[in-house]
Amino acid sequence: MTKITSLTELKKLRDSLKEKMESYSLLDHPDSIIQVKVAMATCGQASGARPVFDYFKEELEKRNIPAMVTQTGCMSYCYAEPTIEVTIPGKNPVVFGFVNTRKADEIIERYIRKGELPDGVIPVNYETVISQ
Amino acid sequence: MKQKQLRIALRNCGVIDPERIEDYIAKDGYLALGKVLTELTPEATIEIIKKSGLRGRGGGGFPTGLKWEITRKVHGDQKYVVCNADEGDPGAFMDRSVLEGDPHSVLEAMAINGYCTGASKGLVYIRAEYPLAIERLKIAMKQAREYGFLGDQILGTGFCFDIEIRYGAGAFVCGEETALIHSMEGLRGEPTVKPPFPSESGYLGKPSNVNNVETYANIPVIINKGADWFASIGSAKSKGTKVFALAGKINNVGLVEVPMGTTLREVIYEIGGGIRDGKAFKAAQTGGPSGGCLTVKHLDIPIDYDNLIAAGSMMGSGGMIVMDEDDCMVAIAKFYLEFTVEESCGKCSPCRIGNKRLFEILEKITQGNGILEDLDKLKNLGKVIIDTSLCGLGQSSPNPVLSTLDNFYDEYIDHVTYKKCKSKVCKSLMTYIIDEEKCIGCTLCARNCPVNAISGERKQAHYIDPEKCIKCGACMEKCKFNAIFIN
Amino acid sequence: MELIKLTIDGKPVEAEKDTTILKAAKTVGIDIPTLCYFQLKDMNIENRPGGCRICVVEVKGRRNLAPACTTLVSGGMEVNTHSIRVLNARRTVLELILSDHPAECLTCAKSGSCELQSMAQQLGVREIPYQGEQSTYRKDTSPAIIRDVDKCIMCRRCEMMCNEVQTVGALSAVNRGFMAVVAPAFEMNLEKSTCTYCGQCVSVCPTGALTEVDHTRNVINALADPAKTVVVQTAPAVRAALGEEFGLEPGTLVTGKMVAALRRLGFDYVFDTDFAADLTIMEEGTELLDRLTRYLEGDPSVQLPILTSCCPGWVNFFEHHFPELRDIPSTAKSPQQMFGPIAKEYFAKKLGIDRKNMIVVSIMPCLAKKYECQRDEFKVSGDPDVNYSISTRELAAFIKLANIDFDAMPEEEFDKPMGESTGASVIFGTTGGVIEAACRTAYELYTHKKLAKVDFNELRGFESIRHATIDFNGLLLNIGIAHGLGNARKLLEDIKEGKSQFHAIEIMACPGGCIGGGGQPYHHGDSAILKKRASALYREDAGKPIRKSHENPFIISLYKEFLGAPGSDRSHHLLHTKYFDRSASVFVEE
Amino acid sequence: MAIIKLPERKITDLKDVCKSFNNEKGELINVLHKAQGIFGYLPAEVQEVIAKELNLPVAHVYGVVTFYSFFTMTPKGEHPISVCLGTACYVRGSEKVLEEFKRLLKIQVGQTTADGKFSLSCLRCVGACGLAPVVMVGEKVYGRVSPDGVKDIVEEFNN
Repeated sequence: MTKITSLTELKKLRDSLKEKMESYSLLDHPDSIIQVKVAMATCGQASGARPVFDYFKEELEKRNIPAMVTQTGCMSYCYAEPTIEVTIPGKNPVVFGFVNTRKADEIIERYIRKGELPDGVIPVNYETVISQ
Repeated sequence: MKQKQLRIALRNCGVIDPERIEDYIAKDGYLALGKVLTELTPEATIEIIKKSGLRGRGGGGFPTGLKWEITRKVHGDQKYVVCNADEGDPGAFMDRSVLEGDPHSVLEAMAINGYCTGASKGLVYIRAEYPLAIERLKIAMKQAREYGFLGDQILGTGFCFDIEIRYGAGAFVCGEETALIHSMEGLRGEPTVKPPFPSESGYLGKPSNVNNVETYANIPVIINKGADWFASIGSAKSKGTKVFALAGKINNVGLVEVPMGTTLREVIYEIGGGIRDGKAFKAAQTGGPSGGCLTVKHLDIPIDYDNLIAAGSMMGSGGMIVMDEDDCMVAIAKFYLEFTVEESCGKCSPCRIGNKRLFEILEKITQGNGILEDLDKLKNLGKVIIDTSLCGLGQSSPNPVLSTLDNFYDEYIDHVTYKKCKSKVCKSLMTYIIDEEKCIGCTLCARNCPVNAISGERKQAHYIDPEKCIKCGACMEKCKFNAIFIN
Repeated sequence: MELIKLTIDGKPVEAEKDTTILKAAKTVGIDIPTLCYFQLKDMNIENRPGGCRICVVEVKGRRNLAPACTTLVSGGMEVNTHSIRVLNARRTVLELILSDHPAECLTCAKSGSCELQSMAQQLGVREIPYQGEQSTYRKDTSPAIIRDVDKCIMCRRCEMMCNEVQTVGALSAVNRGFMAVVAPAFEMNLEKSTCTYCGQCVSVCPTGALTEVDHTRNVINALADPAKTVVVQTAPAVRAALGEEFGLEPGTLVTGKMVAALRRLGFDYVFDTDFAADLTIMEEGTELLDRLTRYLEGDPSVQLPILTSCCPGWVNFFEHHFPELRDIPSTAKSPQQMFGPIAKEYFAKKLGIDRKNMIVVSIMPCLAKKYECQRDEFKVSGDPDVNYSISTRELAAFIKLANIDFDAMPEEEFDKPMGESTGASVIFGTTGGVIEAACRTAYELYTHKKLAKVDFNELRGFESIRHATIDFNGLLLNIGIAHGLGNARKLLEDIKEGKSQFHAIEIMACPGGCIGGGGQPYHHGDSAILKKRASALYREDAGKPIRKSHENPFIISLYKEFLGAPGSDRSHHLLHTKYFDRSASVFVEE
Repeated sequence: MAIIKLPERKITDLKDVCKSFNNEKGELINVLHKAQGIFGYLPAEVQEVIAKELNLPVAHVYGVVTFYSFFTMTPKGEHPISVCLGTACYVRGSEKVLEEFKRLLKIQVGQTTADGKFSLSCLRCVGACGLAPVVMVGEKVYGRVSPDGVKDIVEEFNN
């Protein structure tokens, strides 16, 4: 890893990273891909986020669904842990609560494959500031 | 629909992978640091923070920019930037969430603070009870060093800054900044009289700027989006947003970040989804053991630093515990006092002994031995403890008692005069009674009573000897005819 | 200096910057009550944890009350020291402290000189409305000090003395909250800790939590035993302080009255430790000169500086903390322990009695002396050279117990021969005195010239570490003086690192020397009292016909008749000792 | 002073820990954390060694150890059970859960079972209030524990 030695360099890196990330969710972009984020803060892990994370990683690969499974911090729906967020290219992200491996299977089969919304969707109830 | 919540401090939590600095950079991470280092003087940066109106999120609400300015102005060969991550309020987990979800934002803000105050060293004082947060913080520090956001000659400028971690070891009082500093020095975490404030004489006697995690998490955004933007959010004297850890008898337990000035009603009903099991809202305790309770009559006051104090509570670090009709407020006050008694450092007499006496009086009341005079004692003692204690812990520890006395005096009277606990929490005040009409004399209750307090002939109504009964509730659970009730 | 204007109780006050409200108030005659606060001016000793909260005052514009002992004055401040709010808070705080304090005043060793008791009186506490659990701990008795920490009010004075002033580190605040208390590590017995028994914790404790082990009863029993000849010796510092216990001004010399009172108590012989101090000078001075001469001749086996050894707290200190330096102090016993063998091996024989039938009692300003006389090396077949050591305070209590009107006592003389002493020995009781006495003798023995001026003013004073150069007829002798073990530590560190420039160093464990000893009447933080005691000793010295130890006629005859010469075999056997490594051995591996 | 038996290897480890912090007094709390990691608890002997290495009075070390609830001088069980008594857990009934542990294991808070398997303690908020009441066994967090569920947790470690 090389050190960033100026603000310009930092901005350049930011732009390329941002572009790459955004490209995942662009419909018809060659890089577009299903994104699954698993909330893995203490609460999430305590209620079983780790096996859910592993399950998505293994199963999506097994079922030949090109996807990126990543961990993230607290989504703040503590009451509904484990929570995950699924982004299908071209669609708004969807948050699911109380996800166990059975639920994960349902999400893969019904939402990711067929685009049907199963139960357990948590409506997003906040706005997030965009930093610039 | 416009959402009630606005995430500034939590902007990256649940969004980015906290273990990947690239995710943070993609979200404009370290841009604010780059900006201040290359485009702004320390004074100009402090001016932005001052103008933004940001106040300390750890509880006290001291203007952050002013604190930075004081630290900057004090002469010192070595200064320190300290991050208070000793989140000790029971029921509060804002700081943990930020550190677990977005550790870089804190590191970036600390570096900015170092630039502003002239400090080259940062210290994060974090609870040892937060292993995951520690882990993620360590990863973040390593990555930040690799990218050159920490270390020597940051972003090609002459600014050098690095951060170390110090661990707490289970002492609530260490959230108080002078106690925290002593703890970082390897001493007992006892507070000392202020002044001198840490900004003048802090870690190792050097000027030290202490801010809490959430305060830092706001900094990069303020730099990026400007003071005016931040100051446009919130209420007249409290700017920006506040993160609350919403817990207790509420449907949607979770982290909530709302603009200052949002009402309790909005938080509880619109965001929190209302009270569990459709029960009635009774009180919300804010500020943890230092705070007080807000009741139905406070539901529509806008939540900010000043209004909470006016309502007899305080912002605290942001714990918000919701209670319903099943909670006994005397028992709640006793619960908090038990906590304070356990966590008092013991240095000053009003806190060391006074809180113990408060607790004992409350215990006496919940056991049904209270007298009216005890309520006056609670009040006088509470006021004296607030007035005379050395540090913030003692100066706020009687708040749960005084605030419940103010808002739920009737409940205290029930306990003291009528020896009744309507919420059926205080065991000593309960009597289990068998309804003669309903009892068929099956003897099941008598057979299950661990202390043989139930007598009666088969097929005849049974009787519970109140002298013997230990109020375990086993009989009531076993009775198939709902013949046993609590009076 | 910047002057700050404020008002206290409506009175305009001008105070220097960085002055506390407490001190500023004192300048206009307002005495704010304090409990944990403790100060010895001029010695840089101050305890202000701001913990007891008795001294709270109301400052206009401030949300809560401010502790006067730690709050600094600021411009325009309006302070009220006795508003209703303050009085109520102050009394409530005291009631709280009392609610966690055993109400044992009637039987407490500290009754009558307890600061908590006086505070309750002063604030008019008539009942303790807040009753509840009291924190209780194990009582701990050591050879010199009793810890009854149920009575501890967490003023932290002892902790400050033990750690910051004495750097002994035997005590620390332990536990927290309601169970917080000051204790040795693992709440072990003091005896097992690194405690030196200097007694400074006792001398500053405001309550009965730390007191001395009282040996008065043993003394009474000995006096009542017709088979025993009971001999008493009185240390120099006692006579300068004993009067305070009888309402006399600090610094009143009560030597004659004390002797008379001791006789009335029934002691068979009333002798003076001062005589033994003269003896100490002979032995220690000779040792110094011997070491010095050999050193100057280039003998590589000789180490300098030589350190005095008459203070048992100090001896305990280097045995615990600097055992590697234990060859450096003089091997001369302390005056108390020189007196013992002379009494039991010389005087008893003269009287024709067995040493076992002689009981030697010492009156000491010191608590470490209680331990010193119990050390094994100071016993012959189990019989201690000095049987009991009682403190100045115990003696006062004993005198009162025996219905003696102290004030009405005539001035009487010590018995002979061991009551004969010089001015040199009297000043042993204050810091700098031992080395001055040694210089008087060493100068004359070394130069064979008469001292033109007996007073060495350059060695006197209260500064914590002092040094002076004395001209021994061309030989410039560098003298160091430290009082308080923390100051001693600094000099020892220098010696350890080979940086010390001194030929000889006097060390006294207690601030001020023996006059500020752990067994003296409580000075309650008033350093003026210590100064008055010191000047009393210098006064007695100045008034003595003989002021140099080697001129003491009994000393001269004792050497002629019994000991031979200073440093002789018999002197070595009776008057010298050795030191031990008492540092904590940490562990034995499995 | 006390004659103490500690495994030599662990003592060496402990001294190395002190050295890794440059034997600095100010690092006492960090050293104690590591020492508790090595020994499982902080017996008097360990504190003596640390005091010596950091050149501190042992009373001071003990004063620090007894101040912080994280440090313990009694060995914990193989599976230390901590019941959260934070406010969120409290209002959701963690006291009853604690009572059930006491009943089932026949020990009080701060004690260890005779077989050394379990020890019981309380803690104040692990910050997982969404899962209240919370119980920790070692590093593992159990959420939404009911008194009935206590038996299962104990069983899990009993086999």
